Amino acid sequence: MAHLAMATGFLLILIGAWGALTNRNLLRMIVAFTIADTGVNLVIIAVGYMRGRTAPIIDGAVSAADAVTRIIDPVPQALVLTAIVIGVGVTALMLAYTYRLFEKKRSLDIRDYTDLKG
Amino acid sequence: MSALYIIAVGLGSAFVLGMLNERQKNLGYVITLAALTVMSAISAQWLIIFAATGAHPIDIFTAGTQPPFAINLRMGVIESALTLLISLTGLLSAIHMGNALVARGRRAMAVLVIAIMALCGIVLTRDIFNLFVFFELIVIATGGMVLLSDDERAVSAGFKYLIVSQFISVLLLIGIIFAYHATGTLNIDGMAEQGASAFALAFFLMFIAVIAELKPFPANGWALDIYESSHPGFSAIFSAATGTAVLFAVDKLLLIGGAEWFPVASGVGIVTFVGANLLALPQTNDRRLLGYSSIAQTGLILTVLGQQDILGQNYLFIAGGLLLAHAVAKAGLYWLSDLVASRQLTAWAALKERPLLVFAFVTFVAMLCGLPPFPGFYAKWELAHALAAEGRMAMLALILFGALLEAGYLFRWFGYLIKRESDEKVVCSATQAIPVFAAVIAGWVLGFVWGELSVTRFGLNNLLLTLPLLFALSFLLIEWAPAWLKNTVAIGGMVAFFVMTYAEYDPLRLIFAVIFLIGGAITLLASYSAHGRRVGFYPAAMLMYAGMIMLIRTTDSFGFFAAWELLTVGSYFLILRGKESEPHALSYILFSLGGAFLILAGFALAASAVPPAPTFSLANLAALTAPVAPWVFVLLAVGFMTKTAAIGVHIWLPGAHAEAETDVSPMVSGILLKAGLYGLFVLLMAMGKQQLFGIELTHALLWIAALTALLGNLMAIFQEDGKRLLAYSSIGQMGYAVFGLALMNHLGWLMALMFVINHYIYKAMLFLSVGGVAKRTGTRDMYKMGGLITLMPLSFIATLIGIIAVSGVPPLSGFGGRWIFYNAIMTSDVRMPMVILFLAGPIAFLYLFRLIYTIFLGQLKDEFRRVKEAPFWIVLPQMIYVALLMIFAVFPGIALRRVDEYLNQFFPEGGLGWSGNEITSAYGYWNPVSIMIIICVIFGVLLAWLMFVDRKAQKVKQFNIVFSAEAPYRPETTHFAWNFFAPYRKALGFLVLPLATMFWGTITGLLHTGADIARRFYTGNGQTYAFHFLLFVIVAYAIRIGF
Amino acid sequence: MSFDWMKIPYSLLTLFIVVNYGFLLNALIQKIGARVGRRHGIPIWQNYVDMIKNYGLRSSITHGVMFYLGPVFRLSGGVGLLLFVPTIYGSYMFSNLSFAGDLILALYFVFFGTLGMALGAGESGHPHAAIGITRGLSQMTAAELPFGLAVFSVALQYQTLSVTEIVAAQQGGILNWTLFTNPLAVTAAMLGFLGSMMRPPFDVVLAPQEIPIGPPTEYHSSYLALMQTNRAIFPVAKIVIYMNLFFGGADDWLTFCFKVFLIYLWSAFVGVVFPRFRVEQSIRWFLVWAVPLGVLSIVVV
Amino acid sequence: MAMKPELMKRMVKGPDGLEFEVEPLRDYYCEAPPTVMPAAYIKIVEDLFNWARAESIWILGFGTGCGAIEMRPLMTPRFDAYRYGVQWRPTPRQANLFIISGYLSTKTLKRAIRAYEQMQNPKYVIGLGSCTINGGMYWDSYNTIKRLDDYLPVDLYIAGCMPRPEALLSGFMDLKKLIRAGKGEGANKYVENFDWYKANQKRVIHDWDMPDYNW
Repeated sequence: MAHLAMATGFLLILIGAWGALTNRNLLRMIVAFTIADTGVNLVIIAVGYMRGRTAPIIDGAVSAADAVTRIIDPVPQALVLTAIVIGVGVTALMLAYTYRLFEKKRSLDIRDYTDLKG
Repeated sequence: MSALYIIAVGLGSAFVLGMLNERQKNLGYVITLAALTVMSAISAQWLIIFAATGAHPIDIFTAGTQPPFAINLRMGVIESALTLLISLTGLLSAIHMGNALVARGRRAMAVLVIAIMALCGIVLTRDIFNLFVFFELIVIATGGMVLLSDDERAVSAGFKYLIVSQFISVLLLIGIIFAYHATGTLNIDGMAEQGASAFALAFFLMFIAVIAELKPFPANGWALDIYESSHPGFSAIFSAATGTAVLFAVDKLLLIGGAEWFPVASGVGIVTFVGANLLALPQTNDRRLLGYSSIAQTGLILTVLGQQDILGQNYLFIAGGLLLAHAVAKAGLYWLSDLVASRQLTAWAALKERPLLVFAFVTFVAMLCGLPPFPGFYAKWELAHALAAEGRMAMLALILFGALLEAGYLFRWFGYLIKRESDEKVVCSATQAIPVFAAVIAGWVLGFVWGELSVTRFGLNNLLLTLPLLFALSFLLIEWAPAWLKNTVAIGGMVAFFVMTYAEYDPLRLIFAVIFLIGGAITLLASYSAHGRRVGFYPAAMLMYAGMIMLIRTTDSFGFFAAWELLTVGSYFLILRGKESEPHALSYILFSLGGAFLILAGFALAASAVPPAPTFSLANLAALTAPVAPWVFVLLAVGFMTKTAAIGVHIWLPGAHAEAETDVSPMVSGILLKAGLYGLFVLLMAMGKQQLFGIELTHALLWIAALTALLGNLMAIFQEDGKRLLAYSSIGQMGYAVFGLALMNHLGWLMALMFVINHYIYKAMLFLSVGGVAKRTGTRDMYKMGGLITLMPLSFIATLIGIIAVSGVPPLSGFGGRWIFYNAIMTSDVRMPMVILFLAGPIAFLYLFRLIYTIFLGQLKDEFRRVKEAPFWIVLPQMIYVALLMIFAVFPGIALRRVDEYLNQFFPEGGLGWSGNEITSAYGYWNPVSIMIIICVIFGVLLAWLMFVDRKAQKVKQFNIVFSAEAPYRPETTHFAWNFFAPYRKALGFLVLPLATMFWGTITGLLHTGADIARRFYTGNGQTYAFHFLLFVIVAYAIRIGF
Repeated sequence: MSFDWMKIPYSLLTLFIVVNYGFLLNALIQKIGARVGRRHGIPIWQNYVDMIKNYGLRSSITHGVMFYLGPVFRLSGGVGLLLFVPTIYGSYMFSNLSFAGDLILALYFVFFGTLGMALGAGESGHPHAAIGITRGLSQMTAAELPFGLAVFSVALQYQTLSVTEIVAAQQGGILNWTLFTNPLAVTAAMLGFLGSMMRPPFDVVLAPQEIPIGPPTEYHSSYLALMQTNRAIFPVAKIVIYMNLFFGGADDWLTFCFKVFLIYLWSAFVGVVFPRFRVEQSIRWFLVWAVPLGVLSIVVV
Repeated sequence: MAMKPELMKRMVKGPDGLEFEVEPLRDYYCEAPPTVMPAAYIKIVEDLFNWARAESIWILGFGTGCGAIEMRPLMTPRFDAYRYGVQWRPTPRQANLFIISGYLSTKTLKRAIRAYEQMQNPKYVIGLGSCTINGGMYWDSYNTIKRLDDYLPVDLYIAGCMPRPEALLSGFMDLKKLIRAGKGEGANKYVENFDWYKANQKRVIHDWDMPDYNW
C-alpha cells in the first residue's frame, strides 16, 4: 500500500516534470507543477505511513500513553500540510505572474518571453 | 533581546503592514525601516556580545522543547554576523528603494520584510524542514520583489525563477522526507550525528537543491535574468543577502554530509567560479555582469566551504572575509548602478565627474578583486597558503585563474568609467548615497577588522596601520587642495620618511630606498607643472610609493606581497590617467595581477615547505630544498619578471609607459620597474641557483634576459612614437639588469645595481624631456617633430646626456655599467646568452640616435616654429638628473662602494678594488675621474682649435643645404624620419614579429569566443533553464557516483 | 692622485707619429687601390695638401651648435681611442694614457666620435646625412658583433681585460700570437674589421653619388680638415687594438708600422676586389659568415 | 615673378592654437649677403694656402652639358688626373672647382648658381667648350646662356667643341698656375660685383624663386 502510494507519487512527479518541460503553455506548465507537487505530497505521506497504525490524533481512541506504538509518524503529515500551503502560495504567485505576462504580450507561450538572455 | 525577535519582528511588522490602510504609505515605510532597524540592532547586539565575550552559541527552543521534538534556532557569532549583514543589507536597500516601495505600497514593504526575515531564518534555524519553509518564503518573496522593478522584462524573469524554484523545491522536499525517514529527525545536528552515508541519495537531493539556490554554473540562467531586470535595490539583497544565507545553509548541510561531500561543494564551486567569470567577460550590461560576478563569488566561497577539511579553524576567517567583501561590494555596486541611467558598462563614465562615487566604485572593485587592505586580500592569502600546504595546487591555480578573469572584466569596467565619455547626468539623492557610502565605510571597517584578525590569528600585519599606506590614504582627505600644495606635502612626506628611516637599510636596500623616496620626490618636482586640483593623482601616486617603500622595508612574505599589490594598484591608477591609456592600463593590471598571483602561489608553496611559523620570513626562502624550491623559484621569478617586462610578458609596458602622463611616465618607468628587480634581488639572494629537470634556472633566466634585451632594443628602433621608443628601451634595459642578476656573481649583481641607478636617472630624464616636447608639440610621433634644438635647448641637452649615458659611451655613467658587465661575464660559466647581449648592445645606438635626431635635429616644421621650451618644472628635474648623471659618472663609488662590500657576504669572490679614483677588478681597471678629465681636455683643446680656425662661420638656416643643386620642397618632405631604419627592418624585421602580442591576443580571443559560445546556451527560455537545472543535477550525481 | 706630467708630451708624440703615419698610410692604400685600377693615383703627400687646403678655405657655414661640435666629437673620439690604448708594448713612453681604463674603455670609446658625428650631421638637416647615418649605424650593429665576440673570446683566453697584459701573453714567438692560439676569434674579428673600415663591400654608408657621401655631406673647410685628421688617426687607432689583441702587439715603431700596414691592407685588398653590398645584405653577411665563427671561438676557448 | 606655392607666405597654426605667419624665403633661408673674404694676413701663409689650393683641386661632380662626358676619362688609367691632385667631390660644400661642361640652359643655370654659391671661398669656375664662351653652336638658342662670364666669375676657359681630356688636363695645369699666383679670386670678384651678376642672372631666369645668395 505504502509502496504503491510512493510509486504513484514518484510517477506523478515525473509526469509533472515531464509536463513542465514539454508544454510551452504557461498555464499547462503550472498545472504540471501542481501535479508534481501532489506527487511530492503523496511521497511524503507514503514515507510516514506505517502499516496497521492509525491517524496521529490523540483523543479517546488513542491515548497519549500508547500513541508511540499505535499511531503513524505525525511529522510527515505536518510537513505535508506546510508543503501544501506553500505549494498553493507558489501556484498562486505563478498564476499572478502568468496574468501579468499575458497582459503584456497577449501570449501564453514561454518561448515568447526570452527578452533576457545570454 | 532574543534572536527569536528577529523572526518575530519580521513577521509582526509584515502583519501590521498588511493591516494598514492602502494610503498610509509613509507610515508603512516607517514601520518597514523600523522593523529592519530593530532586526539589525538585535543582530548587532548579539554580534557585540559574542565578539566581546567569545561566548558559546545560544540555542533557542521554540516550543519550549528540545529538538527533535521542536524547531530550534541557534545564535552564535557567525549567525549574528550574517543576520546583521542580511538585515543591514535589507535596511539599506529599503532606504535605497524608498521611492519604489512607497509607490507600490504596504504589500511590497511587507514582502521585503518577509524576505529579510526568511533570510535571517535560514541562518538561524537548525531544522531542515524549517529551512525548506524559509526557502519557499524567499522564493515567494523574491517573486514579489522582482515586480518592484520598472523593467517590464522583470516579470518574465520572475516567472523563470519560479519555474526552476518549483523543481528545486520538489528535490528538496523529497530529499528532506527521505532523510527524515532514515534518521527519524529533522534537526540538522541530529542528522549530522548520524552521518549522511545512510541516506546518500536523499542527502544528495537536499544538498543539490540548496546548492542550486546558489545559482551554480551553468544552471543559473534564471537568476541572471533576475539580476539584470529587477530593481537594483533588490538585486543587492538577492546578491548579498540571499547568497549569504544560502551559503550558510550549504554549510549546515555539509555538517550533515560530512567530509565526503566536500569535494562536491568544491567541484561545483570552482566550476561556478571559473565558468561564471568566463561568461562575465563578454557582458555589456552592468547588472548582468554583476550577476555573473555574484555567482562567481558565491562559487568561490562554496569552494572554500568545500575545502574546510584542510582549512581548520581558519575556515571562517577565509570564507567570512571573502563573503563579507563580496556582499558589501556587490550590494554597493548594485546600489551604485541605480545612479547610472543606461545599462551599458560604458555609460558608467557618467560617474567620473563625481570623485566620491568613483572612490566608492574603486573601493568595491578592490574588495571584489581581493586587493589590500580589504578582507578578501587576507582571506585570499590564507586560502592560498592552506591550499598549498595540502598540495592542492590545481585548485589554487583554478582559483587564481578565475580571480584573474574577474579582475579582467572589473578593471575593464573601471577603465570605461574613467576613460569613456558620457553625456548623462548623475543625480544622487541622499537616499541613494546613504547605502552606497555605508557600504564604502563598511568595506574599510571590515578591512581594518580583518587586518586586526590577521594580526591576532596569524601574526600578519594590519595594513591599515602601516605608516606609508596611511600617508597615501590621507591624500584622499585633502583632495580638495590645489595640486601644488598636495605635491609639496607628497615630496615633504617622502623626504621626511627617508630621513627618518635611512639608517635602517642595508646598502642594497638603501639604494632602492633612495630611488623610491628621493628619486620619487625629484620626479614629483615635474608635477608642479600641473594645474588645478588633479583629483586622483596623489592618492594613486602615493599608494604606489607607499607600496614600494613597504616592499623594501618588509621582511616577511605577507608584507612583501601586500606591498606588491599596493604598488601595482597605485601604479595602475596612475597609468590609467593618460589620455589613451585605457587598454594599456588594463593589460598592465592584468599582467601585474597575473604576476602577483604567481608570487602568491610561490610564497604559499614556499610556506608549505618550512615548519609552521607565524609568518614566513623572506630569509626562509633560503631554507627550501628540492623538489619545492625550484618551483617556488619559477613562480616568484616569473611573477617578478612580469613587472620587469621580460620578453613574452612585456606587451603591457610600451602602451602603459607611453600613454601615461608626462610626469607619470618617469615614475612608472624610472622607478616602478625597479620593484621587479628588487624582487629578483630578494629571490636570488635567498635562493641562489636552483635546478629544475636538470636545467639551471638562473641559466634560463640568463637566456630570457638576453632575449629581452635584444628584442626590447630591436622593437625600440622601429617605433615612431617617442615615448613608446623609450618604453621599449626600458624593456631592453631591464633585460640587461636581469641578466646581471642571473649571472650570479659579484660583479653581475653590481652591474644590475648600476643599471638600477642609471636606468632610473636617464630614463626618468628622457621620459621627462620627450614628454615635455610632446606636451609642447601636441604629438608623440617623432617624425612630425624635428629641428627643435634651438627652441628647446635644455630638453635637448637632457636628451643628449641621456642618450650618451644609455649607450654606455664614456665618459658618462652608462660606461660603468658596461665595464662591470664585461668583467662580470668573464667569470660566468655560461657563454651563449652573451652572444645575444653583444648583438643587443649596438642596437641601442640605433634607437637613441633616432630619438634625438628625429626630435631635435633635422628640419623644423612650420607649425612648431613658435614652440617654447618645456615648462620650468619639467625642465628642472631634468637638469637635476643631468647633474646627478655627471656626478655618478665621475664618482660611481659614492653609491657602489658600500654595495660592493655588502655583496661580499653573498659572493666573497670577485669584488672590485677601490684605490683612489681607480676601480679595479680581477681582469681590468677603470678610472672614471681620469677618463672624464682626459676626454674633457681633448675635447676642449680641439674645440678651441676649431673655434680659432673657424671663427667666421656663417650661421645658416634649415634649407641652406646642398640638395643636388635643387631647393628642398618643404620641411616635412626634407626631414628624413619616418621608417627610419627601413634597411634594418628588411634585414632583421622578422625578429620583431609581434609573437607575444599574438599569443596573448589569441588567448583572450579564445576566452571570449568560449564565453560567447557558452552564452548561447542561455537562451532566455525558462524551460531551457529548468532543463539545464535537471541536467546539472543528473551530471552532478553521475560524477558523484563516479567518485 | 699623482700624475706624471711627462705623459702629456709623450702622448703628443704618439699622436704626432700616428697622424703622420696615418696620412701617409691612407694615401698609400689609396695608391695601392689605384694601382689595381692601373692608375698612379694621388701623390703620397696628397692628404697633407688636402688638409692644408681645407684649413685654407676662407669661408664656412654652420648649421648650429651640434653641427659645429660634430667634427670635434669625431676627432676627440679618434684621439681618445688612440691614447687610451698603449701603442708600443713595453714602452712607458708610448703607453699613452692607458692608465685611465682597459680594453673595454677603448671598445666603447669608439662610439664617442661616431655618435657625435652622427649628431652633427643630423643637425645639418640634410636628409642624405640622416640616411647615411641610418645605414652606418645599422651596418655597425652587425659588424661590431663578431669583433665583440672575438674580444670576449680573447679576454677569456688570457683572463684579462688589460691590453698590456694581453700583448704580454703573446710575447715569445710568432706562434704565441692570438692569430695562432685562437684562430677562430681572429678570423671572426678580421671579418668584422672589414665592416668597420668603410671600404667596399661595406661602404654603402658613404655612397658618393647616391647620397653624396652621406653623413659628412654638409661638412667642409676646417670641419672637414678635422675630420680628415681623424681619418688618419682613427683607422690606425682601431688597427692598434687589433694588432694588440690578435697580432702580438708591437715592440717598436717599425714593427708597429709594418703590422698596421698589413692589417690595413687586408681591408683594402678585399675592398678592391668586391662590389658594394646593400645594408641588409651586409647585415646578413656578417650574421651568416662572421658571427658563427665568433660564437664558435667563445665556445671553444 | 612666378612663385612656387610652397614658397609663398602662409598662415600656420601652432600646437597651442595661435596662428602666425611663415614666409619660407625668409624663414628657411639665410638672408645674409656674401662678403669678401680677405686672404690670410701673413703672406707666406697665404702662399702656402695657394700652393695647397693649387695642388688639391676638388671638382664638383656636376655635369651641365655634353662636355661632362669628357671629364670621365680623366679618372681612368689613361689620363689619371688624380696624379695632379685633382679629385672629384659629390657635394658643392667640399668642392673648389666647378666645371661648366658645355652649354648651359637657363634652367640649368639656376642650379649652377645655387651649386656655385654653396661652394666655399676660394672657388674656381672653368668654362669647358665653346658654348660657355659665346654660345657656340647654340649662339642663337632661346634657351641657353651665351656667355658664362656674365653669370659666374670664370677663371679659365677651355675652348673646343669638345675639348679632349688632354685639353682639360692642360687647363688644370693653367688653373694651378693662376691659383698659385694668387689670381684665383673669382669668389671675391663675384661678391664685389654681386649686383651685376644678380641682375644678369635674373634677366635670364624668369622664375627666380630663391634667395639672392644661396649659402
